[in-house]
Amino acid sequence: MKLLGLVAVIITGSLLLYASGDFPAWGDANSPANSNQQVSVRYIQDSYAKTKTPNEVTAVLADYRGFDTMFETVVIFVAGIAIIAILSFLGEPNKPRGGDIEEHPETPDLIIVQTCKLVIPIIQLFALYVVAHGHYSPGGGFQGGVMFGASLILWALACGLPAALKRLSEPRALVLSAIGIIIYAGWGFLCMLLGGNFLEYAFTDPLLPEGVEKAHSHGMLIVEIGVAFTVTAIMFVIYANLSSRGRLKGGL
Amino acid sequence: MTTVHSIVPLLAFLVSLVAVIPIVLLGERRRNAREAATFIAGFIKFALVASMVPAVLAGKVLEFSFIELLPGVALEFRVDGLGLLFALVASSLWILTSCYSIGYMRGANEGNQTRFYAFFAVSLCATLGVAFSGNLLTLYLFYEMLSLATYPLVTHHQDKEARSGGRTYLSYLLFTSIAFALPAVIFSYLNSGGNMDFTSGGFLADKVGGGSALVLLLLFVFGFSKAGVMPFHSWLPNAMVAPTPVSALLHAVAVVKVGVFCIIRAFTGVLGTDFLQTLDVASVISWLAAVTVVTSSLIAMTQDNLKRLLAFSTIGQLSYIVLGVSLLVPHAVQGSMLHIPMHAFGKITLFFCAGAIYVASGKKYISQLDGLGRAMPWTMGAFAIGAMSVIGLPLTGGMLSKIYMIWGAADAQQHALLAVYLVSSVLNGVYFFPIVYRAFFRDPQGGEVYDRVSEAPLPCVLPLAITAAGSVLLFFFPGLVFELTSLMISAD
Amino acid sequence: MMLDHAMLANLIEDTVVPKINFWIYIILMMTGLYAMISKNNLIKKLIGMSIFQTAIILFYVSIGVKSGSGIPILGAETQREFHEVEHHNHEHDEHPEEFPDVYAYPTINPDDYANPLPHVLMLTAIVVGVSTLGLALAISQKIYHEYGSIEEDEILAQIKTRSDNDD
Amino acid sequence: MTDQLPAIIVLMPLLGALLSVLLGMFDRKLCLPVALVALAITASSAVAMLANVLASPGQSLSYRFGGWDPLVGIEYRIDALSGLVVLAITAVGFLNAIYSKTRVRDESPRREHYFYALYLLLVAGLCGMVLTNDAFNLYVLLEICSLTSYALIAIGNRRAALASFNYVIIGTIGASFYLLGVGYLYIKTGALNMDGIHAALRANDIADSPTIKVGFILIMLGVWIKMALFPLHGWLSNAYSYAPTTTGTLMAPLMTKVMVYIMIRMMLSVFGTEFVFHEEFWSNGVVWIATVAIIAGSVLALARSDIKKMLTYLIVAEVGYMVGGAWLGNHSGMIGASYHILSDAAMTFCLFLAAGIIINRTGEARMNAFDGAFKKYPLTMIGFTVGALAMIGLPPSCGFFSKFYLISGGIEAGQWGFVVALLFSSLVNAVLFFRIFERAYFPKDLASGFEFGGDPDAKPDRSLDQVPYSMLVPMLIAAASLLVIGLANQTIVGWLNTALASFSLK
Repeated sequence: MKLLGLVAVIITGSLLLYASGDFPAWGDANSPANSNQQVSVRYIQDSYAKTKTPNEVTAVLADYRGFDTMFETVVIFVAGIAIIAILSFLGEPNKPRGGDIEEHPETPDLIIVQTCKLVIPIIQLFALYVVAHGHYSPGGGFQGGVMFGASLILWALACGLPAALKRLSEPRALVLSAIGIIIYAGWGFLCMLLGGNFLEYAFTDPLLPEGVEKAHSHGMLIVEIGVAFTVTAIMFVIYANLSSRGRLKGGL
Repeated sequence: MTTVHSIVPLLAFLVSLVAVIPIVLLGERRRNAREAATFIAGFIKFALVASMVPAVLAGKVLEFSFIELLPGVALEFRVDGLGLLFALVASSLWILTSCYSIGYMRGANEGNQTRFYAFFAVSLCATLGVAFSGNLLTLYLFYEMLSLATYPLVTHHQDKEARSGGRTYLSYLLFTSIAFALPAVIFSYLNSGGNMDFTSGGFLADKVGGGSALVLLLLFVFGFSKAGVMPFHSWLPNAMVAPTPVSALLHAVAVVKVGVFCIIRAFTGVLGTDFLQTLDVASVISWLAAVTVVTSSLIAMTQDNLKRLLAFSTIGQLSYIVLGVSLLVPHAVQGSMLHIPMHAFGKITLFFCAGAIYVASGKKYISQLDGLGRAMPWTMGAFAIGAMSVIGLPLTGGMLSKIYMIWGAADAQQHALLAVYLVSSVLNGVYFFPIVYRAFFRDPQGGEVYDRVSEAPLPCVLPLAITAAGSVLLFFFPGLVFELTSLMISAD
Repeated sequence: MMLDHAMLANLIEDTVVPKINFWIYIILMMTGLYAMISKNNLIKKLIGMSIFQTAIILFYVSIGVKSGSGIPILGAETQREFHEVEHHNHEHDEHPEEFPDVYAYPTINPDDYANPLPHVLMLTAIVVGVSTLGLALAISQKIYHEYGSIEEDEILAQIKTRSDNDD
Repeated sequence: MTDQLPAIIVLMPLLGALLSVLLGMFDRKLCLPVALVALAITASSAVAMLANVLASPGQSLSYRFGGWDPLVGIEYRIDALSGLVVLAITAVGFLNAIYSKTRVRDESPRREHYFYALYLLLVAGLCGMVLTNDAFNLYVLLEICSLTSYALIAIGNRRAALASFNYVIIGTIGASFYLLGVGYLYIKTGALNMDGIHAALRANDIADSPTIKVGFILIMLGVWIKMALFPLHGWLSNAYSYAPTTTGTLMAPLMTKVMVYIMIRMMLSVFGTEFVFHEEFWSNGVVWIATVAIIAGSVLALARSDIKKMLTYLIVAEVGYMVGGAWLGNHSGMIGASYHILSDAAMTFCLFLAAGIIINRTGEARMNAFDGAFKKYPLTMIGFTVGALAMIGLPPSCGFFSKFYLISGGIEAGQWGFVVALLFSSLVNAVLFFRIFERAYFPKDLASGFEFGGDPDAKPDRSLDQVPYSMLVPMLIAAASLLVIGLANQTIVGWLNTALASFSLK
């Protein structure tokens, strides 16, 4: 196996090195990728005029290539349900999962709990800001969602998994994640119903009458919120399942 | 020659396929009704085939094509003289074999009779498909269908012997058809510019060189190994594990004749005899066939199992046909075509007799037959007639075809091959006459007395008497057969 | 010798330095690939997988770099210019007599902003990487549950003895 | 609404997956109906879309997500080939969902809603991969398919976990190579839309640059890993044979075939024939690899006594057919490869369904499951026989015609090794399947045999093979489709011709 690995590495590596001699230098503004008038430059020059979103990354992510991003959210969702499907009932297919919290974990440390109680609201508030302000500064649904999920994970770390699951149980988390995708795909579907193509936000102008460009901006905000829902819920689900081998009790 | 669009070929083809449904539904519990269904289908089929005779004799070609399978190649039925002749033989003998099967299968108390009749019908359907196919692809399709449909028949007993026999049977037939015939089909298609329709001059005529033509011929002759040209012959003796009606109809008539029929088509319809004559490559095939003729006759002489002897005899007779057609001269080709019905009637008689002997006395070996002629005079009499026909003696149809083939060999200035015909006829006599002699003129071995043994049941004896009579009648009234084959020759 | 050193330095300067990003991604990627193929421990394989995927992310992101450019978010100044033009054009639509001209939007110099597309693509790749890793960890937990080990050779030995017993 | 069909085809399974998870929390019996409705809508949309494409021959439909220009947005592009492949995917997905009714309940109890959600997302991902015209979107959908299939395999029996883990590792390498290859194209062209890349390749005249060449190699390697081209096939056999029954029956017919489609798409639409077949040395080399794959797959299949494993090695051989056909570089070969995508999907589907029934009924995974099967399971064996004969390549099944085109292409290109390999694999398949037929036809104990001459009224219990209709009917439909695809091959090839006409193939 070691030899095979070495051979594969040498062959691939030399192939890649061979090609990299042909690459444009680092930071070359005139490389084809950076100077393609039809793609890259167009994003930079047009996106604000067309979507009223200063953050070009958000504009490309949620609007130009919004369809990709929807499936990105679906990837997260898949990971969540896949992990549950694999780990649930592992070895004990007939017992109910979680729920029966017979075991009483040690009482959590007072200082830790109180600190978490102080910190978590701030984390969550900042997470909401990151989601909402993704149009103007680095951020967006994924980043905000991960932060929000992290706050829940922090609570689980501090007080034990059951305590965190009381706040957000696994079924509710799944519903939340599904709602996130439904918001995203539903907004795209609404565009279809209003006569456009899927995710063609311009057609939602009648609902939010502030101009076609603003409709793009609003559409992006809505789908980012959907993304945040899904990411929050699934991050927590992944943690809950992996840390307890699918039993949803005990945990780390 | 005019082409007429007609649905009759399709109907004739479908009859036996449709008959499978009532056969399976009626099943073992209503076996009389089941066999009645077989009979009805047989008669309808024969009537449909026969109804095409006047039109074909009038110089018409009946055609029916439906789905286009490849560009320019449809699933196509096309009835010409040769195809009709073959179809007539197969469908008429199916009726007789059905009758014989009833006697044999019930007499020998065989199991799974419903399956037997069902697959028999399917096999006949495939045989007619081959006979009527209008292009090479359709021919190949039904050729493969026949291989598969006959497998359950060959292995009918489902015992160890049947399994190994069936294995040899299918592996030979499928191997050769996929490894040799399929490339030949594709090669023909590519070289003909997207056409596979059999034409009287051959659709590949003037389109390939001598080397390619020879390779194609070899691929066809070995690929259609149902014709049993050595070295791909040993499936046939192995297939004799089948119940005798199967051996009779399929391995004396349908399956093996499909093999030679395909080879005749390859010579006449694909490459064209005229074109081959300009190339001077067919003699390779002639010699292959000649070797098979002589070798198989010599092997037959050493056999004690009656059915195996008949199998080797069949291999030799099939190669007569291949040899005849590879001579490329009109008389020889016509002789080959004539030999299909002539040999069919003779050989099926012999098989029927072998089966009747087995049903009546349980005997399988030649050495046991001493004095049996006195107990079973009808059977052994028919056997004698069948043997005469296969040898090619006067008063039987076999003589006519053999004379044509010999005439052709003389035409073609192939004196060595002419000698092969003559020598092998002598050899045929050498292995057939002792049997007849034993049966009629020797006393039963070890003082065995045939007081319990009498003729086989009537359904067995009647068909063999009819086929024996047929062999004789073909000698006296060969008109129809001649006319149908002449159509093919004059068309050239 | 001095000359050789100079040549070597030149060589490095010419080939390696301008493409240092590509060299690093290749080294990282090959490290990951080697670990994925050769390591016996399943978790080590997964660590290799993460390195492997991260190397590709590095590669993509470094495509979009332009020397001298900033992050791809329009500055407040540019936004205001846009707004002014828009405001003016809006007035033009309402009162064409008073505002006869239609202003064009200011042209953005593409060299001022990094290429946004690789960032977008890599956001997706990161998400995929996280999901794959999570799923793979779940699968390795199942493997541990079934075999009591995460060493590949031990698991294979177990499978072998079990299937021997089956036969 | 008809112009929205491409989006609906991908969105319906997605919606179904969400509903399956949500409703499954209340009543898991609702999952299957939801899945069936979603897949039925998808399949009928696929039919309607194909009809739309065929209505304007020679033109492809374009669907722009978000209404953006294809170069900056994401575009779906549908021609006759992708329309047909999508139809095959959705039809297999729908039939297999019916088949899964009892299987999922028994094999993955209390997880049906997750199973169906993953199942539907896999179908959505496969459809999307075929439809998309964006190289990066293809990667995202490829990962959707990968993740769902890792999970669908991993919820199988205890051996499945390790098989799935290996698949994760190998699959990630494959997908990452693809991603890297796309990056190489992007660095030189700055575009992600397939047509955009192609146009930039031609306009900038950079086809000879090492980057593009290596990018091509990386993409091909990635795709080959994913389609299990020999010698990159190691993961396939265990993954498919230890997976739950209905996972195997969904993935075996579709995954490799879709990857072949992607390969053809990359070769024709992105790089273009002049680039791909420029160096005869390399394209011949690939044909030789395919030749080896065919022979190796056949021989390996012959050596297996486990039914499912045997079938999975046949897939390896069939992949060789398609890769070889596509790389022959002529029109017949390409037609053969693309027609074989459809016919092989149908054949593999039929065989896996029938084998699944037999394994399920007998509880045996090895060949002896087939002992006496003709008598015990006549209808199942009819389906299996049809599938096997198609695999061998007997007319008029679809297997014959795809082989016909491939062999024609091989002869035209003078690739005799490939032609011989095709014939050889036909023969091996014949041996392989007749070994099974023999078992199925002859009684287990040859000495005693079946009870002959016994009471003719004592019929075996033939309540349709004692198999639920939900398994039997899809299998028989699949078997019938083999003949339909075969007999209608002229029509299908005609459609494929319109799709391939725009690419300059010899």
